[in-house]
Amino acid sequence: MTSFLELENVAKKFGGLTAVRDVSFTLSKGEIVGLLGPNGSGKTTLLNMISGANKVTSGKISLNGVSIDSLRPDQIVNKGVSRTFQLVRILPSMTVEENVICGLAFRKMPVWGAKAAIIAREKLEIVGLKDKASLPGHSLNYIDSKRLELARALAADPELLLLDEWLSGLTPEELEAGIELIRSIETTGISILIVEHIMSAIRALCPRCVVMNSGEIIADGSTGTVLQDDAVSAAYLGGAPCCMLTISLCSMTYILL
Amino acid sequence: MNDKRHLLKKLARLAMTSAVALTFSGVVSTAVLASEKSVKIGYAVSKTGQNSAGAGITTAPNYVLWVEDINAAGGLQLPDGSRLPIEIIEYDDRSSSEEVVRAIERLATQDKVDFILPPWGTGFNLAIAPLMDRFGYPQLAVTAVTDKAPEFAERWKKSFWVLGGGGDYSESLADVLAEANKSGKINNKIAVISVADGFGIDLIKSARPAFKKHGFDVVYDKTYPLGTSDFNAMIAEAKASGADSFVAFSYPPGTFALTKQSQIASFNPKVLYLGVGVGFPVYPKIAEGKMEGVMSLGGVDVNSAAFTDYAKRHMEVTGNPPDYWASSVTYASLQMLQQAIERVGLNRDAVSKELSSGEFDTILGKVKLEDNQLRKLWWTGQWKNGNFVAVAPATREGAVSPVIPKPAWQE
Amino acid sequence: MITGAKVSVAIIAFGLLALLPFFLEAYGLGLMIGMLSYVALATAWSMFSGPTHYISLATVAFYGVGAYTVAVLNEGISFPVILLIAVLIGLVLSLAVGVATLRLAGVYFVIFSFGLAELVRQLITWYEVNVTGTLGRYIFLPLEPQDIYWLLLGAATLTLIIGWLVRRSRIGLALRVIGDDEVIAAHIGINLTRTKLLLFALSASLITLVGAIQAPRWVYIEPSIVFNPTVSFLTVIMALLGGPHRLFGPLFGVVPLFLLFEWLSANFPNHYSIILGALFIAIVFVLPNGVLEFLDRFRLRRAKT
Amino acid sequence: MTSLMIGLVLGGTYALAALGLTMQYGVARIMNLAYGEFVISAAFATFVLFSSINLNPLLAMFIVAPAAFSISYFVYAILMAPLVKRSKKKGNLENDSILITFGLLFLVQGILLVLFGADFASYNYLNIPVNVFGITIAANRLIAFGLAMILGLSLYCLVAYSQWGITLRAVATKPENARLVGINVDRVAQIAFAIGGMLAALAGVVISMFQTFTATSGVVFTMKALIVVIMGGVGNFMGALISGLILGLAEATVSTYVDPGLTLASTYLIFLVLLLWRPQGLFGKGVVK
Repeated sequence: MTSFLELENVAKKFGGLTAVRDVSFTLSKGEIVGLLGPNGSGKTTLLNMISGANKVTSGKISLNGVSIDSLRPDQIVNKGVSRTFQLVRILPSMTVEENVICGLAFRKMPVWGAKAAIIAREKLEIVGLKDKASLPGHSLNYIDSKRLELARALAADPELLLLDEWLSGLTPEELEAGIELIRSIETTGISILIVEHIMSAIRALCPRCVVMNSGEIIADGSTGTVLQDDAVSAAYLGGAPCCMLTISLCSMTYILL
Repeated sequence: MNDKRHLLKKLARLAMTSAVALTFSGVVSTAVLASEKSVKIGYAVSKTGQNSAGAGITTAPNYVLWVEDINAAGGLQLPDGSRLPIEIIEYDDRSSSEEVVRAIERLATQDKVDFILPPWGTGFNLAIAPLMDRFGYPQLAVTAVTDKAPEFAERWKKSFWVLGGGGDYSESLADVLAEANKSGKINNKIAVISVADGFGIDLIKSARPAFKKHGFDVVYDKTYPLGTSDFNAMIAEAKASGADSFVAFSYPPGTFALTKQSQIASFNPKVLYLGVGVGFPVYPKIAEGKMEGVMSLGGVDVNSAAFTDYAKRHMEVTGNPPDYWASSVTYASLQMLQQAIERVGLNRDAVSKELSSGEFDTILGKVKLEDNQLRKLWWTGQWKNGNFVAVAPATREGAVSPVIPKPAWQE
Repeated sequence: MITGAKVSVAIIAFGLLALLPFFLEAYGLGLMIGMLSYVALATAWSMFSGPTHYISLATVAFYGVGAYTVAVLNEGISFPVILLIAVLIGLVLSLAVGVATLRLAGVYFVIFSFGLAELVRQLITWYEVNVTGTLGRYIFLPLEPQDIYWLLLGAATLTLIIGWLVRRSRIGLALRVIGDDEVIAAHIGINLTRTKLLLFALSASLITLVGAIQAPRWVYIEPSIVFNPTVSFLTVIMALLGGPHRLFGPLFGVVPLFLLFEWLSANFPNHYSIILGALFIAIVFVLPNGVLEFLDRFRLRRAKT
Repeated sequence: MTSLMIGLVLGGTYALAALGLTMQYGVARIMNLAYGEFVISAAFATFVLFSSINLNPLLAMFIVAPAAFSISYFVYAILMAPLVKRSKKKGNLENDSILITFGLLFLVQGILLVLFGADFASYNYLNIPVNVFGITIAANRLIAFGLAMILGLSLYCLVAYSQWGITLRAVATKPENARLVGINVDRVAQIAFAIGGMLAALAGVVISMFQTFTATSGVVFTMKALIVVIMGGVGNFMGALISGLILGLAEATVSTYVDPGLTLASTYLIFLVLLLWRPQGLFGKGVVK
């Protein structure tokens, strides 16, 4: 099987600190994969390297057999990769619709003018924001912001979608709807890489998942198997309260970095 | 002390004027002085910005003094013997070319003043020259030193250039130095620095051939940017160059810094010639009274009663003494205007004609313009016994022979 | 959005302004010249600095280069050609500068741009003194004030039209995204450097043009005259006060401020600075963010309908 | 050797002039465009004290500095505090402070112009040669250099090692977080601004001893100070000290060995190159994109 996204021995150092070391994995066309691991394990850094926000220190990233590791984020978007952010990013001075139009206007095959407005409405309909199209971006609540971010990412017409904890922080009902939404996107043939903490969501969405710890991949396989792996439990799932503690500790180190 | 009282007076005046200004807004400037019959005279000078120091020393105080003198005498005299008071309209050009141009347009077409006095600075006088010409106003450009004066006087027939050109000053200096060299007082080496602006370049450009013509060897010749405040490196180089004469075509802040820094460095060339600022009243204080022998542009004939009287009145009216170079020339140019009006009336064309052909009795003595330029000027001066006296042209009456070598600073 | 009525209003306004020299006296014309030049400067400045929030103090660097080009070339070449050359020089200079500087952000860019203006001034001075041996240059071009007025009116109109086109174009949108969030901008496919560079160069070329048009008015030119940093400061203040995010925002800053400056220097030549300073402080307090906030509110209301 | 000494002494003056601004901009986050006017006001105050009651400028420092502290304290309370409050929502303190201090610049300059006119002010104090390693230097310039060193180093130590320094650094780097750990950020900023004003005044007193000044020469100091501050890294006293010295050395070297005409150009060139190489300044830690 030809791989769609391919990472070979990718590493990232920030000064003296190694955030990601020697990571290799592949993702096939149309596949949806979960990327797990405690905070600080290097997931977001990995996502940043795929999307071009961070440059790799060593190793190779290729998409459809073409190397993308030296490209700028905007060039990578034009290769068909788009993403959402861990901390939601909306263009506050623009309306909801304009936010999506921005996603359309700068992609590989840009859409502009009246046609863009129509497509923007379609994308907003997919995420359920059609009624709020003309509200200013900064007036949306948390879940709607997340939806808008997804709509904007979809507007770029991606082949690969990178979701960085897109489902976290939602109420159970919202989570349910969110999972449905991602599933519906997957059926359109877009490959998806999801960074997520919420196990139920990963189980529901991803047949396969990759687990990272301290910048390395410690497991890669079918979700059911991986989540029973001892190393994974030890690193990550060591009891719920403890897990919370780890997460908060890790978040702190992350912020300090 | 006088200084302090002056300050207090200014403070009180500030408080009062701002109060009045804020309550009555725009009407003040005209309403107070407006009368049925008056001669309207307008000018724009730099009250703020980079040119304000120069304008505030040489130009503005003389305008104030002149108006005060005339109004105290009952006004400007006309050919029929009647007198009209002067009404002044003044603007701040904020040291910007665009502003000065617009201010002149305003004075000519909006305020319709009878005469316009020139702004401060070579650049600004040139900027307004075409306008003055178009509107038919005579322009007595004082604080404009340019070698192109003959050309400009030709181009704009009503423009008058009364402070000479760079070449006049540098050639005069070269003559003074050549004389000293001939009598064995100084060697034939000169170190020279110049400020990188129109004035400094004008002077250095004409000085190089002039020095060469008299057989001088310019051993150090550098130009420094406007705004330089530290001259220690240049002084060290000049000192090491072996030249007996040190010439700096500098502007006041540079002149002052050079003075202080050469004192510290015990830099005692036999001839020390510095640029604008040596003739300023503040200079003796800067040199801590040790200015004896320092040379510069301009100079005055201290034995002239007209000048001493003028200096006294300048002190009384404006609170400061005049400078020893362009101040008295500025005042003299105003006297020329005044006498021209007295002879031919308020017709601007007639006044222009009179200015270019008539002879006038001023604080500089009797003067007559040649091709719209004042040539009877003092080109080189030197501090001697507490006065900045004229030393060249040496042939002119009132000239003092220069002290060379200059006494050392530490004495 | 853009209606026929608006276009005709704009054309009529332009026509009336173009006829103005036939009715105005020299002073009125001079006033309009000064005002138009700042309209063009502030609008051109806002074209780049408004959406990106990069406060540039390099205005006078380009303005001065424009004026200097005219001073150097004014003999023997026809004025329109000189203007074209000036714009090209401004373009090349701004591209070179932009490549180097646009990765700086915030106050670093502010100071850098100021330093740039001073550097250009110092280098030109040094070059003139040491290579050409002259410093002051004279411009004797047969241009009447009304010619300069019409040229400036053209430049201001051109700036507004370009500003309007940019706003409607993808580049305008890209700049707004950059101003809002550079990270998003990069991740939706905007080439940050190229976009900023393009607009910086466009804005700088227009500023150069304004400097070149105005130069013949001064007859005599030297670096300390044409590289007067006040021009940069005033441009920033006027644009910020009017609101650099809107096409006509700078206009609302320029007209009142320009008239205010004029009125102050005419009526209070000795207390100009004090009153100006006090007024300035008052404006910042009374009109928080200047006319800008008002315009933002206006836009919000329009967005709702 | 001569140019080295000349450069160091000159650089000391630059550093001295920049210390206050690094405090005001680095800690209080006020981009004070009227900074140079504070320097000049202090110079005029010293000038008046010296020429009217013949007060020794070194003693005048003890009057001028506290006065500058309290004036700056009130300026902050009246002009800046409302802006800081307002900007918490909008985050545009930088723009607002540029605008308002621009107004302040004109206001102060206007008052100085009315009080003292446009004339050059200058007096002489301690303009006596001192021999340092065989090179003569003016005593008043040595004082400037010494004061820059003492103030710069002690501020650096204070910020680096004292409790108060930690508070300052917290306010400077992360005002939001500093608030969370119970620091009264507004008050610290106000005091920092006032100290900055005091440092500006100290610079003004010393500089007035050897440099001619006018009511309008403040801008020059603001610009030099800004360059030094940015070069050294905002809020870093050691950085300000070192970059001041670098600029002084560069000017003296270029003036001696290259061409005096290029001294100012070299200043800006060094500044621009340094900014491109290290956008956060020589010693800045902030990450700039």
